[in-house]
Amino acid sequence: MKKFMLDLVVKENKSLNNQYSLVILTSADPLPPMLPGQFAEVRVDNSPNTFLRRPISINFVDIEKNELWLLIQKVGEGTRKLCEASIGDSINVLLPLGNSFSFPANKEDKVLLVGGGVGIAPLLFWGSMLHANGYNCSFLLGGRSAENLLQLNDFAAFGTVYSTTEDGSYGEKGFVTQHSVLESQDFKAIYSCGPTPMMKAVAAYAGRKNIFCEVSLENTMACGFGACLCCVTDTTEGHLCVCTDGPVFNISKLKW
Amino acid sequence: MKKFMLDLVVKENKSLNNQYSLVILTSADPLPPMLPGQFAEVRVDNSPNTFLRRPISINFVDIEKNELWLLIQKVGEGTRKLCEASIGDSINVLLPLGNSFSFPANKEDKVLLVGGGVGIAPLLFWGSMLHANGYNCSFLLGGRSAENLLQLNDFAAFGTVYSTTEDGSYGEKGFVTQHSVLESQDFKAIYSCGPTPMMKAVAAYAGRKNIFCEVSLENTMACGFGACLCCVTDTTEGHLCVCTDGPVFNISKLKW
Amino acid sequence: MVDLSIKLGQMQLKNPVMTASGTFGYGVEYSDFMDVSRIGGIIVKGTTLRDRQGNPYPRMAETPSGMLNAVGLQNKGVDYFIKHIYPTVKDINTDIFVNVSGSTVEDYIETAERLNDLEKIPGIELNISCPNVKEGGMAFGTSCPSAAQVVKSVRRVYKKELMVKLSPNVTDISEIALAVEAQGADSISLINTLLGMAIDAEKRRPVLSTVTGGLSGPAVKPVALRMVWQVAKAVKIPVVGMGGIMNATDAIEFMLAGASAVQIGTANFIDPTITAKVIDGIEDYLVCHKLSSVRDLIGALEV
Amino acid sequence: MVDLSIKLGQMQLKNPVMTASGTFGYGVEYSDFMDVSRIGGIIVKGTTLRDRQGNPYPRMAETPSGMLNAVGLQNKGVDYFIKHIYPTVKDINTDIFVNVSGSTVEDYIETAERLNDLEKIPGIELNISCPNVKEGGMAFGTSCPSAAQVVKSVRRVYKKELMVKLSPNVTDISEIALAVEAQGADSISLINTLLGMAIDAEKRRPVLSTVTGGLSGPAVKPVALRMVWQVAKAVKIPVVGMGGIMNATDAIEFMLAGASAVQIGTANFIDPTITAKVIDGIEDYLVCHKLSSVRDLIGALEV
Ligand SMILES: Cc1cc2nc3c(=O)[nH]c(=O)nc-3n(C[C@H](O)[C@H](O)[C@H](O)COP(=O)(O)OP(=O)(O)OC[C@H]3O[C@@H](n4cnc5c(N)ncnc54)[C@H](O)[C@@H]3O)c2cc1C
Ligand SMILES: Cc1cc2nc3c(=O)[nH]c(=O)nc-3n(C[C@H](O)[C@H](O)[C@H](O)COP(=O)(O)OP(=O)(O)OC[C@H]3O[C@@H](n4cnc5c(N)ncnc54)[C@H](O)[C@@H]3O)c2cc1C
Ligand SMILES: Cc1cc2nc3c(=O)[nH]c(=O)nc-3n(C[C@H](O)[C@H](O)[C@H](O)COP(=O)(O)O)c2cc1C
Ligand SMILES: Cc1cc2nc3c(=O)[nH]c(=O)nc-3n(C[C@H](O)[C@H](O)[C@H](O)COP(=O)(O)O)c2cc1C
Ligand code: FES
Ligand code: FES
Repeated sequence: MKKFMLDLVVKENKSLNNQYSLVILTSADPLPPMLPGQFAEVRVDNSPNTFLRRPISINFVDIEKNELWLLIQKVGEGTRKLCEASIGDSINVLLPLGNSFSFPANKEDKVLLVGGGVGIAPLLFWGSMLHANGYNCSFLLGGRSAENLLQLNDFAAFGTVYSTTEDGSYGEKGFVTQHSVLESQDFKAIYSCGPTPMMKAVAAYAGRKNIFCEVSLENTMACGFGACLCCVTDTTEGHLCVCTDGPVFNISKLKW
Repeated sequence: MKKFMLDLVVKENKSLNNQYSLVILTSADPLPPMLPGQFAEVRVDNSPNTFLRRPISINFVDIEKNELWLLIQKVGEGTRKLCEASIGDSINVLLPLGNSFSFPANKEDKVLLVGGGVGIAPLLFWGSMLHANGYNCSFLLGGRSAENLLQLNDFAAFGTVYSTTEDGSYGEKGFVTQHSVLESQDFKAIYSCGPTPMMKAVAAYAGRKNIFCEVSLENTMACGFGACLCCVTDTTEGHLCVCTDGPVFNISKLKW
Repeated sequence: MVDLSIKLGQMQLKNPVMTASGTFGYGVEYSDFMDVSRIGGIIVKGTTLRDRQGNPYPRMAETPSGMLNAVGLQNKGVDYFIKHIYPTVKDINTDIFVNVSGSTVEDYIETAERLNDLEKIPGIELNISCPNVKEGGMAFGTSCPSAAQVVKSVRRVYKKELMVKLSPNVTDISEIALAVEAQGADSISLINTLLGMAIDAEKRRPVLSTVTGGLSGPAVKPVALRMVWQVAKAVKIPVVGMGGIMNATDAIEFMLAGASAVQIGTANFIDPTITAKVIDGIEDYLVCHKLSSVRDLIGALEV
Repeated sequence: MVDLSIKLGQMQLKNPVMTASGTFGYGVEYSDFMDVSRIGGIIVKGTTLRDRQGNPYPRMAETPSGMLNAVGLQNKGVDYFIKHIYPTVKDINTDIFVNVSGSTVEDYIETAERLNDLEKIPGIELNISCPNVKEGGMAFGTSCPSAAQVVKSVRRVYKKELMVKLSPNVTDISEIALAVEAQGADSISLINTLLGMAIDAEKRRPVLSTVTGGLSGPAVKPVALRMVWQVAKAVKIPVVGMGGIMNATDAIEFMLAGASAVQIGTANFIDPTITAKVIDGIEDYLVCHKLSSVRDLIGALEV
């Protein structure tokens, strides 16, 4: 897919709580085609300690409204600045970057999308596309506590939402891999994005049950489009770049 | 004088024209004592290419209103950011730094303050103090064209204002040192701040006429308070720091 | 119209703006963003005799105004390059150099030899300065005898433009430059990355898998500029300057210091169209300063 | 309560945060802003046998995340220090070190000798690494024999804590560190500034009167951290780390890399109270990580 460098405009910036914001970008021109699982490299201006761009997943694309959603967690200066963006600000992005999730083998397959924390970001877009294509999908979203469960209503539009919190403040108490739905239902494909320990647990579960499973990895990135070779992950095919060969990997390829 | 590091608050920010802004700072506490000729070292936040603080003259202090005025010309990223400050922003400053102008020998002496471009900044405060102390002072302000003549009304409150522009768009045409008032009146003390060539011309004039003359120098500064020895100027006493031994120097000390 | 072309040994480049090895892939990675044939010259990723997996993850750390990398010359080897990559890059309408690395002198010789016959590869850049590999690499570039030895051996077998890339991690870089010039290098490029380190204070661990890595970006620009100035004063062959160039002004500074051309590295990650902007910016500068040729800038610093 | 004290040779400092020579004047310049006696140790401005005017203006250039300086050891000479400055600084309730520079070995010896008897000066920092003077200075610090010679000669006459400050402008810094240790240095501090250069592209002239100058600030931190790590692995005497420390996390990184103490330089210009903040920040870190002594951080990097 052709990649672009674009100056997008902040249309809305919704603070979800003190940790997360949803930044909605738009443009005078139609946004380029993007796929679920892909990400953008975002330049953070006026941020002295943010030398490199920051990779941020495509959270959702609203083609009708010509909107690109970014769901951002404040972890450092770069993400904090992005969460402080004002309506009308111009934000420079490279996009769409990386590969995307692959559709399940059969339309009838029950599909589960498992997200943790801000890792749910790409799953909303993927869920919307699975739903639009007639797949039967459910979401299993986990977080430390209720405030880390995000966009529950948005997800609900595309399938059933299950959730866990470590402190039990919402949904079932525990980790996503302990949720009862994993026992009660028979999923044929699992897609996951979130903290690495969570994805490893999901991958272990899927591996055990022999379920098709893709995970979306993070890595430290300098470029985001395959030029620097800084973002490798070890795979059965050797070192592959998370930014071009991923971020989405089938777990069978990973040395987990 | 005791120096302070303070977080001041932007009370007003008046764009004088596309090159200059007047930034008025205040504080919940009374501002510390400051003298004309002194300056502040201003930290510029959110400015990736502004590693060091920026020296900015004390343009005016309004004790009643607890206001500190900074007159700023946009020449690079740091000054541009300062000119873009929003009301309510916090700006960290070190102040008051440097020495100050010295009073003329006699109350009856006619005094002239000669400024060029943004170099008029410290002269407003000095003019106000001379006026308050009963001195008879005049101002001779120069600039490339009318838009470089600033705060004319403010100056007028403290004495007669003469001016020159290089293109003749306001006042007499030419350089400050060509202004007719220098011939028609007999000044006993001259204070000058502005571009170095202008100050050198003023100093030459004063030297020729044997008039008491102080100039306020610029220099590249790293600290602003005598710790780094980066800001020296060559004087009859050897290398002196502009930030502590100056910025105000009697021309008899300079090797001009 | 101003003349942007410059000479590099026997070659003529259409403009002095090249891309630095390891930061521009094989050029094609950037073709969505810009017309890469505008670039004066592309130095492709460091290439070795045999394929290398490079270093383990993590390989990158952001630092103040710069970054550390510890890629470790990951590449598929020179034969793979010739068979599978060369056919796709050879049609880019600019001069393409291969950056050659090795663990032994024999590696360098053999790799260079195999590149001799590639019609559209007018030269190689001999990397005797990579800080991210255990053997060879930087070691060759940090002493005069070993630098001289590699260059001498490769010069014997390699017929085209031989650019030698120096390491900044030395006491006296002009000494190395002179040694390399004496052995027949056609031009000298510098600087490669400065050896640096990053630590995660919370985890009390190095950030990079290799503990140390190579520092690049604007943080190193003052050091790079100084070294280019020193080397350009010392040698007669053309110098290609790099290290932290982010815009046309930076590039011009390197040329004033004595560089005949420049390479842009890390800046490509932040703005993948930066090379085009730098070329335009140099042109604007020449027009504004009423200079007819970019060659008028080379070493034009008034000291 | 956590224990912040550290040992430096025969000395004990109340905390590991010192100020770097040439950036903290004589301490008194900062007393309006903070209680300077909180600092672990103050290294005063570079002092030479005779008074020096330093280099002409301009002496400073801002660079990405750093600055270049070319002060050139402006100072009034050791006798003036003893007569006029020492009496005012000796009552600061912290350990004060004099940074000693020279153009010849004899200069170093004589300056050190005169400082021997100052009761409230427990040690000197031998600066064999100043890049901003024409003779001596850095030259001593860039070869093992000359570094060894200065240290040996000064060690013979100077009885108290002898800290030797190394230049980063070398191929192999641990080699120099070992040479200096062998001659009886009590501790080693590093890094001094990296030699760099800045150019004004519009004027086509160097920014600094001396063309090149010394680079400091966060830009150099990755290089400094790497060198501290290398030196701490090589020598047995304590290492004092510096280069670009801007906050407590940076300071902790240097200690994890092997430094027993740190010095803060350029950061003082941006925040004249930074040393106090770094001391507090280290204390918070220790509390948060349940460590009872700051000495637990020294070399605690898990590689
Ligand atoms: C493909 C991809 C997609 C991503 N999508 C999103 C998203 O949709 N929303 C979102 O909020 N974040 C996302 N991230 C993570 C995001 O890129 C980082 O949080 C961001 O770069 C941190 O920048 P900062 O300046 O705020 O923090 P920094 O100051 O750079 O770092 C703060 C802390 O975060 C850690 N950190 C920095 N970068 C990463 C990283 N890439 N992975 C893990 N930890 C890191 C640092 O080690 C440090 O401890 C994604 C990352 C990748 C690789
Ligand atoms: C004692 C003193 C008082 C000052 N008072 C004022 C004031 O009241 N109002 C005001 O607008 N400015 C004042 N200045 C000048 C002001 O400090 C500089 O304009 C500012 O530092 C530039 O910062 P910048 O980031 O905008 O530009 P930069 O990007 O740092 O520089 C832009 C251009 O300006 C030049 N420049 C930078 N610093 C200086 C300097 N100190 N002198 C001359 N040229 C410089 C650079 O060489 C460059 O060409 C004063 C300077 C001093 C030393
Ligand atoms: C990610 C990365 C990979 C690099 N790989 C190589 C390489 O393979 N061969 C080489 O000679 N230099 C390599 N370099 C060094 C650059 O070519 C260049 O010398 C250095 O980055 C300084 O320039 P810059 O500051 O513009 O990036 C690499 C640099 C980076 C950042
Ligand atoms: C303005 C300035 C003056 C300096 N003068 C000296 C000096 O006289 N003697 C010395 O050993 N180091 C001197 N240095 C080097 C510092 O002590 C320190 O080694 C260096 O700046 C790196 O630390 P930093 O990045 O924290 O500043 C000076 C540095 C600066 C910025
Ligand atoms: S981030 Fe550069 S190759 Fe992946
Ligand atoms: S600016 Fe540091 S001494 Fe004047």
